Amino acid sequence: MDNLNTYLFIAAILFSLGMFGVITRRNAIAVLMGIELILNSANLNFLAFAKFGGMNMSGHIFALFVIIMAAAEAAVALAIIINIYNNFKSINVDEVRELRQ
Amino acid sequence: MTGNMFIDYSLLILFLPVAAFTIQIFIGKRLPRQGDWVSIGAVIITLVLAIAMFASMLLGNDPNFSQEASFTWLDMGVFKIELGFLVDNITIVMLLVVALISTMTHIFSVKYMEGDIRYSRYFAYLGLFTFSMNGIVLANNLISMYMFWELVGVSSYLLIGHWFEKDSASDAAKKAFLTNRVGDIGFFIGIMLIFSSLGTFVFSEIFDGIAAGKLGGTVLTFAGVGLFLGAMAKSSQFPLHIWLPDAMEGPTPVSALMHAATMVAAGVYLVVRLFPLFTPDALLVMAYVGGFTALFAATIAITQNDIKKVLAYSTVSQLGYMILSVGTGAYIAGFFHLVTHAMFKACLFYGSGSVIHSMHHALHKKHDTETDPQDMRNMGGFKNKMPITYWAMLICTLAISGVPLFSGFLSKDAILAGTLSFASHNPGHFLLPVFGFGAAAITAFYMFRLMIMTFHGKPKMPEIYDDIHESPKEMTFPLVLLSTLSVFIFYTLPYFNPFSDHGWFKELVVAKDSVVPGSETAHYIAEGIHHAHYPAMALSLIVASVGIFLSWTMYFKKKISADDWAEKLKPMYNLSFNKYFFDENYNKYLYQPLLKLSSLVAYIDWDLYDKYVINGFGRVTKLLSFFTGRMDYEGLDQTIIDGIGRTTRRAGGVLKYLQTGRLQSYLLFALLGIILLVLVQSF
Amino acid sequence: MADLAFWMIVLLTIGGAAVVVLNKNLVYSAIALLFTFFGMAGLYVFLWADFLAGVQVMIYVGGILVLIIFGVMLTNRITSVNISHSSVQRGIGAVVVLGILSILVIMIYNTPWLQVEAVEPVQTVGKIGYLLMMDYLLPFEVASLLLLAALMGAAMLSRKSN
Amino acid sequence: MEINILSWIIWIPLLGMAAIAFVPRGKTQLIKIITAVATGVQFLATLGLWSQFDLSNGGFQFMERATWIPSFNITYILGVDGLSLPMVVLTGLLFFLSTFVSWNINRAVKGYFSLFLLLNIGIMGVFLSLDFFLFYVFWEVMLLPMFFLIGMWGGPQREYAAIKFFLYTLVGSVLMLIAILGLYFTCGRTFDMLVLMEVAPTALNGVMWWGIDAIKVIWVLLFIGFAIKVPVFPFHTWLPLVHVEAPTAISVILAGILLKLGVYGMLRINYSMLPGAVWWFAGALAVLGLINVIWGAMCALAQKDLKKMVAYSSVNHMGYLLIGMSAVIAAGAANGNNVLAAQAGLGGAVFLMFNHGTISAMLFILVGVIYERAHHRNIDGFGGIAAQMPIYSGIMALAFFAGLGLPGFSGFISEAMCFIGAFPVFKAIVIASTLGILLNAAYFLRAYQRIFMGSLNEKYKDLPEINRMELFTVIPLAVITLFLGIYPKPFLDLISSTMNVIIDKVANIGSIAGVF
Amino acid sequence: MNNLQSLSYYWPEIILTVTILVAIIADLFYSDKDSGKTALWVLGGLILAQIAIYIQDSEIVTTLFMGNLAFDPFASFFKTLIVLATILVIFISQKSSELDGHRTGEYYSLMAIMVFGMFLMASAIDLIMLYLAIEIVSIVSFILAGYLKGDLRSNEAALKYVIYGAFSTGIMLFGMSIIFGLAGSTKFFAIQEAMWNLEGSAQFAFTLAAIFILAGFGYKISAVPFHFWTPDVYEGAPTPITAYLSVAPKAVGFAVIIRFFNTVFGDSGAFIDPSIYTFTTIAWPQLLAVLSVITMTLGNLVALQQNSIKRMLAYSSIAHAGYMLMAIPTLSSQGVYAIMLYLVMYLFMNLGAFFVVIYVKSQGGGESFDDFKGLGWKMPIVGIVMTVFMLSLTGIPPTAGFIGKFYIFASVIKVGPQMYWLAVVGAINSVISLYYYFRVVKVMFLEGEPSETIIVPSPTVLMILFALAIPTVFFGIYWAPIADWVSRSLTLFIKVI
Repeated sequence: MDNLNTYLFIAAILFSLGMFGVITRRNAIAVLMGIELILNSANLNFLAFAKFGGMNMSGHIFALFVIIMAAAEAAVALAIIINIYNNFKSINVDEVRELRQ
Repeated sequence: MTGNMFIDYSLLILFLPVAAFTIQIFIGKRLPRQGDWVSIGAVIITLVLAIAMFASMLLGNDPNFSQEASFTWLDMGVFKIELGFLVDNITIVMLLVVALISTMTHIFSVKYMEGDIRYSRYFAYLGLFTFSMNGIVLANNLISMYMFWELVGVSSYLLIGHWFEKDSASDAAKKAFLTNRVGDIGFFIGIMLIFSSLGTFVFSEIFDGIAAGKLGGTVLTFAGVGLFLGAMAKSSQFPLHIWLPDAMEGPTPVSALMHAATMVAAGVYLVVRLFPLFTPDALLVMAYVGGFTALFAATIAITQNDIKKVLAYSTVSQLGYMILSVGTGAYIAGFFHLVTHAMFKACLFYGSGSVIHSMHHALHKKHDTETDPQDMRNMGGFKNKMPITYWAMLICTLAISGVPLFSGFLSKDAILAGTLSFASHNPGHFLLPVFGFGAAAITAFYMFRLMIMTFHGKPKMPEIYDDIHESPKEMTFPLVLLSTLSVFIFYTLPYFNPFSDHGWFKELVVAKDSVVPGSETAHYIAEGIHHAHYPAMALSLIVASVGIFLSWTMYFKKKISADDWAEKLKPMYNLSFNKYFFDENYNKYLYQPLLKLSSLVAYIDWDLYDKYVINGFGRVTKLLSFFTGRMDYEGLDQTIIDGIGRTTRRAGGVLKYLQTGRLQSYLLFALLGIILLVLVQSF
Repeated sequence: MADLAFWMIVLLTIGGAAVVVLNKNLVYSAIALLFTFFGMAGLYVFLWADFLAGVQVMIYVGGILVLIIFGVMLTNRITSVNISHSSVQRGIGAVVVLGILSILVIMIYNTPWLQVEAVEPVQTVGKIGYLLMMDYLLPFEVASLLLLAALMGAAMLSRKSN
Repeated sequence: MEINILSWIIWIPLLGMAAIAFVPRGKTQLIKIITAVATGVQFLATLGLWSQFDLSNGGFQFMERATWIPSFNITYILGVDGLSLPMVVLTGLLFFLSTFVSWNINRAVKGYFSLFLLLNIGIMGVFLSLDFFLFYVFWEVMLLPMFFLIGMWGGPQREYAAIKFFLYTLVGSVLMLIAILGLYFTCGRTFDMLVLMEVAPTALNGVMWWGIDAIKVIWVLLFIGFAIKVPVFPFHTWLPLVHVEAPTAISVILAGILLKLGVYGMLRINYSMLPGAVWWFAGALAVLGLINVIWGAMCALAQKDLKKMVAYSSVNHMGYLLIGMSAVIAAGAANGNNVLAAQAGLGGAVFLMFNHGTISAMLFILVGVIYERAHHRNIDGFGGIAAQMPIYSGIMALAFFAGLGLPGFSGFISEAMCFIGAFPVFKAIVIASTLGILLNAAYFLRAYQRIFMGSLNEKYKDLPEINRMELFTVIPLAVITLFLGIYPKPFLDLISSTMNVIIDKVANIGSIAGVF
Repeated sequence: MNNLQSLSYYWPEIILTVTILVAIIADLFYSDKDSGKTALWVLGGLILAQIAIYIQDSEIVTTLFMGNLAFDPFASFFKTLIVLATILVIFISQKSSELDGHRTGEYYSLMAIMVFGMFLMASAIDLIMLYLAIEIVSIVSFILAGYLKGDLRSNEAALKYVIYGAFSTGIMLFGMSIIFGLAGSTKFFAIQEAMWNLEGSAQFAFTLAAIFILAGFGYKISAVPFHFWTPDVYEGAPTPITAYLSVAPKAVGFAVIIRFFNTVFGDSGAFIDPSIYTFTTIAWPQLLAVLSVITMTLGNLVALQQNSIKRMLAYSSIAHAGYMLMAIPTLSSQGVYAIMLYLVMYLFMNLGAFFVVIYVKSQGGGESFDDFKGLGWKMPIVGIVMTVFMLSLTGIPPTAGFIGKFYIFASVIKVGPQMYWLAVVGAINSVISLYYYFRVVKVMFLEGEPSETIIVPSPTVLMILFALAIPTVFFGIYWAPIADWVSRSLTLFIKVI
């Protein structure tokens, strides 16, 4: 249980699930959730490597900044999504198709 | 000026006509009388100069007389071309002939072309024609000969096409030029073959080179045949003879000039000039071509009704003689015939011109534009109306038929003797004399047919008969002069033997040995001719008599119906009448296919190659771009993608889900890209 | 016991994540995400990252998730009970994602990771604080600018008209 | 005495452009006069250059050097030799005359003449630059004005023609750019052509790229670049289209000079820098020449549009030129040091460059004259014009005869020299291509007959005769054609030293096995 | 250098930070109408920052803030480039009709923040720093792309951008975590050292990580297959922002690629031994070469299809990224040199092209090819200038674009025959690009008729036009100053002690 690969596998699965969400969900907010999963999986990696790499605190710092960044990004993304909703009355990604020739 | 009388005179002779040409082209129209006096004056001066040269040649009496002068035309270091003159006895005689005929033509044309809309231009072109021919005559090298050779072609093009409003005239002009170009190709290849081996264009150096063995064998034969191809086209030898009869579309004086002295003579002159370099094989080709042409053209002439066509084919036939004689080695005889033929053929053409002129006026008076003024079937009985023309033409007809006392007899006899001698040395080539004598008989026949149909019998068109008049003296003067010159005496002086060509000509114009190793010497050939002289004479007299007699009985006495015979020999008559369908076949098998091929090539080039291959690059790019655009922007078709996931779907939802351009497809692609990159990198 | 807890947490995390991406109802997804985030925090604890576990709960659960749920609510009429959000290209998506996953798994198996034995620190806050003030002072400061930008942007975008 | 005449020659038109920029749009006459003055002065300068030129020197004269981008070894080098001088003079002349050919342009005059002068700069620059980079820059500078001049003042399909021309030539020039860079890096990092001419022939010895001699690769890349301009057979289809669509003056420039740039490039670069590969490619060159001759002539024979026919005749004539160029290997030891043939061939090719410049310019001007009056160029749509326009038809006949290689006109000598030169090396090809002599005549005479002979087409019985301005543009060309046709020595003296330098280069490099 | 010492080398960024704060505060005092005046503050700050960069631009090469940033001429070069681009875009924005009716204070403030982020990107040598910098630039880009709140297309652009951006950086982040796992450090040089000692079996992980990271970088420079966002975002975003995105972030994107790949995979930017790249069995050069070929070909092919000039320019910017990528596999200083030079040239010509589009739109035209019909007759000056830009983008001498391409090709060909195919593909792509670039010229001049009235742009517009066009031509003729500048800047910080 407590070895590096376990965590890495968990992270990989989360990453893949996040990917899957991003690729398949039609709702922009759901896509955003997928992205959060991806970021979390990376964080898990960082922390796992930090622990098994001899308590390397750089990983912690990295994870910290990722979390900060994720918050900022989520804020902006949601602002955009809500703005879109106000304009399109839909936030299905594939229906936002003004830009098609 | 070089200080050498011959060269200086030659220069003047060469450039006076072209000066006249230049004046005529630019200001001719604005001069009084449209400037015809400029041209006439120029050629008369050349005639005087030519006579002067001729006189000094006679006085000098040197058979090996030769003068050369040249200048550097271009120089790139090693590659250097020098152009120059070669004046020897052949040149001088030929210059005189050209100057004489040219002068006569100019004079004759004054009346004949009176009132023509392009009168001054006509004279200009005559000047150009004379210039070009003089250039050929004077050339001492292949390059300038080739250049003037082509200029002759152009001049003929311009003159044949003088009445270009007529389609037939412009066609004929084009045909003449193009047919000549075919020959030019051969000529040029010949030049290249010689030059690539010997590095020179100058005749004397070429002869030296061949004598030294630098060039010989098959290559030389090919070179010779190439050069001869040029001569074939110019001298209208079979199968390149087709242009000449059509060239009758030009004004008749032009025909006279062309047939007697300039254009067609050039070919013969070329082979005479270059005789020493022809290999026996090349000569044999010449002999056969010439011989066959002589006979073949004669058979056509029999059935023609157009007076000028008859004369045209007769020219072809006579040229065949000349070539034949060169081929058999008796090239001086050929040259001799060239000179005599120039006189009487020019005269015959002037005569026919005179007749046509008169017919034309008569028809014009009756406002008859339907009737062909050149058709002999509309003539007859003109003897009384046009006595000078008649007598002049009669003399010339006798000359061409090879009747003793006239020049033609001497030259033709020499040729036939040469042929006979050649055949006796090479019995395998017995056909050559057969061609010769056969043609001689037929010549006599059709020439008398022409005379009788035109001048004897009853007028076929009595309504215009009264308006037929003798031509003005500008036109009769050349007739008289040239018919006079068709008498033997002018060629045998200082001797008076009408049966022997022994005279100044034979003494001054002598054959040179061939420089090709293994060829017979001039002396050997001359001996042969000498021996064959009397049998040939006898034979030729017989065949000429037979021809004349047949003609006499058929057309004058009408003992034998020509029509009956034509009926009886219908297929042959048709062949002859239609000139063996040469034009038709050339048109059908050469010209039209060429045009079709060119259309095809153009089609391939423009509508296939450019449209599909070249633009194809563009189109493929666009197509690619289209697909890339779709792939890139819209992702794989959603049906395919969705099809993998869900095979069934409610119909109503289909449209909704088929919407494309969604962001996630891009993301998917990016992921796929990553996978691909990983895979590529790992393996 | 610890094992059991660990695996429970793993199950919670991955199961939550699976629900997030697979569930048809957006609200359920959001709630599933909550479990995942909690699970992650748990895993962080197992990874001796106590401070980050706290941060995870605070920021992700307290901040981001709330934000997301707000988003869900704001962009759908509250009354519509079933806020469904269908998926697209699931088939090919699954294939691709499985491809990625297998590549990752292969990679993880085959790689000799850098491993150094270490003892569990009492707490990590001090170390992190030190690093933030020393080695990562600049990123720390820069992060403030990032947040400023996000703040401005979000405010600008959500402002009513101009 | 530093007057930098070459720079002046190149940049005089720039002064003209600057002057035009300040002229109000409406004053079209003034714009035209400025252009005429600029090109006239330039032409006089080229004549001055000629008068000062040392004939015995086969190298470069009037050299100018200035640093430009030292970090990449790019230098501003100009110079003129016996190969470029005739082309420079021809360029000066044709631009001067074309100004008058363009006199009736009245749409966006300012733009037209500005671009016209820009084109002039590009062309002069190519002929005079001795730095490869500079050469390439000038080479490309020509494209833009051509694009506009065709595209804005051309015929109905002008847009298509303009873009096609641009694309076609750009393909060539980008390949050329790669070759230039290849040379740069393999020959000691220099663009200086003089240095490259010294270094390149041997520097690439033994260098193999993907199992092919590097020299061949570079040679072919350069060749394609130039061949498109010439145009050599598979790359020729832009020419008819562009000619048909281009305004008269531009056709004149295009046929008169632009096509020669390709040949010039081959001689200046392919021959002088990579003489070894000439051996390898000469056979192919001759074959391409043959194809050009026959294909061009056949296509010309089938054309209905007079201008297109003339355009194809250019393809045809360029074939002779290529054949002449291939003769240069005759001078090598493998061919028995036949310097004679090499001189004939190369001299003929360069002479033909010039002659085709004058003759085709004449032809295009004359085609423009009739188009100006009848508003079409359909060969079958005329008939009997000679009666109506005797002077015009006379000059046209002259031009046609010059075009079909009639002795007495300069074209003949050069074509004959090409043939004579190549004959010892490529007998069969030369013999086959002499067929062109016939086809040449066939298409010219056919066109002449259809247009000028026969009975006068009633539609054109009021066709005005060629006017003085038009005569003024044609007569100098006709005089040159005639003069050089009668006495070519001055021209060949001009080029022979330089030709011998090139021949020596090729001859001394020894042979590489040929493609054929 | 420690944090305190570093401050003295940090003036440009400090000035920028101050500028940002001043701008934000100043904006508070402006009414909606005057909000645009914030631009003046930002401009002032940028100019000051540039002066600081110039003063600092010395031979000193060091690291700042405990090895987070590199201080080297290379970074200064890109900073200068960014400042230049930003100043130009600020001017361009003044003329954009799209921003009319929007409060633009934040617009300029955000732009300043983006500049700050890009400064950091250009000099970051720590993964954390780099990640943060990229995120700053990304987030600001998202906001700016969606700046036209009421405009559907702008909204959509922002949404697509944010999803794609987050996705790409997510992948990149995952890659970084793997690198961290392999190297145990976030510092480039430490990573490089670790990579040198990597076991063979770890190479797969390394490859994977590198590719994941490449996804993040590739997204910034819009290289295939991470380019999908480009057309939509470029088309939807306000045109000045499109212009900006196509120039500045792309430039720093290249800076990051160059620095990261040279430092981590190469000999840390010393360019001594290109073979170092191959210390793993990974065929990086070939991979990047193929990517560059696909990128430029795809960009060009799709650009052919477009009916909107703005969209065409978007795809063409993908193609240009492809051209520049060509030089990376050369693994040489020449390659980097060529890219840097190209970026300078590209800055002017691309901004110029976009500015013309903006100007035409503001004059009541549109962005499609049809809207440009006969433009050369109506506005000859604009038409001529646009022609210059198109020529330059095609790469025809004597324009700056040619010089850029010339150096790229030269660097590729210098490598030797194994790279010739790349040059040939690049060359053919240039030809393809001619077609669509000259379609613009064609519709401007070849279509339409001479018009009686001629519109001459206002002096400020003319000034901007010439400010962009004159360098485009001038640097095509005499680019020695640029070349010198680039070669002086071609010094990367090499090795930490």
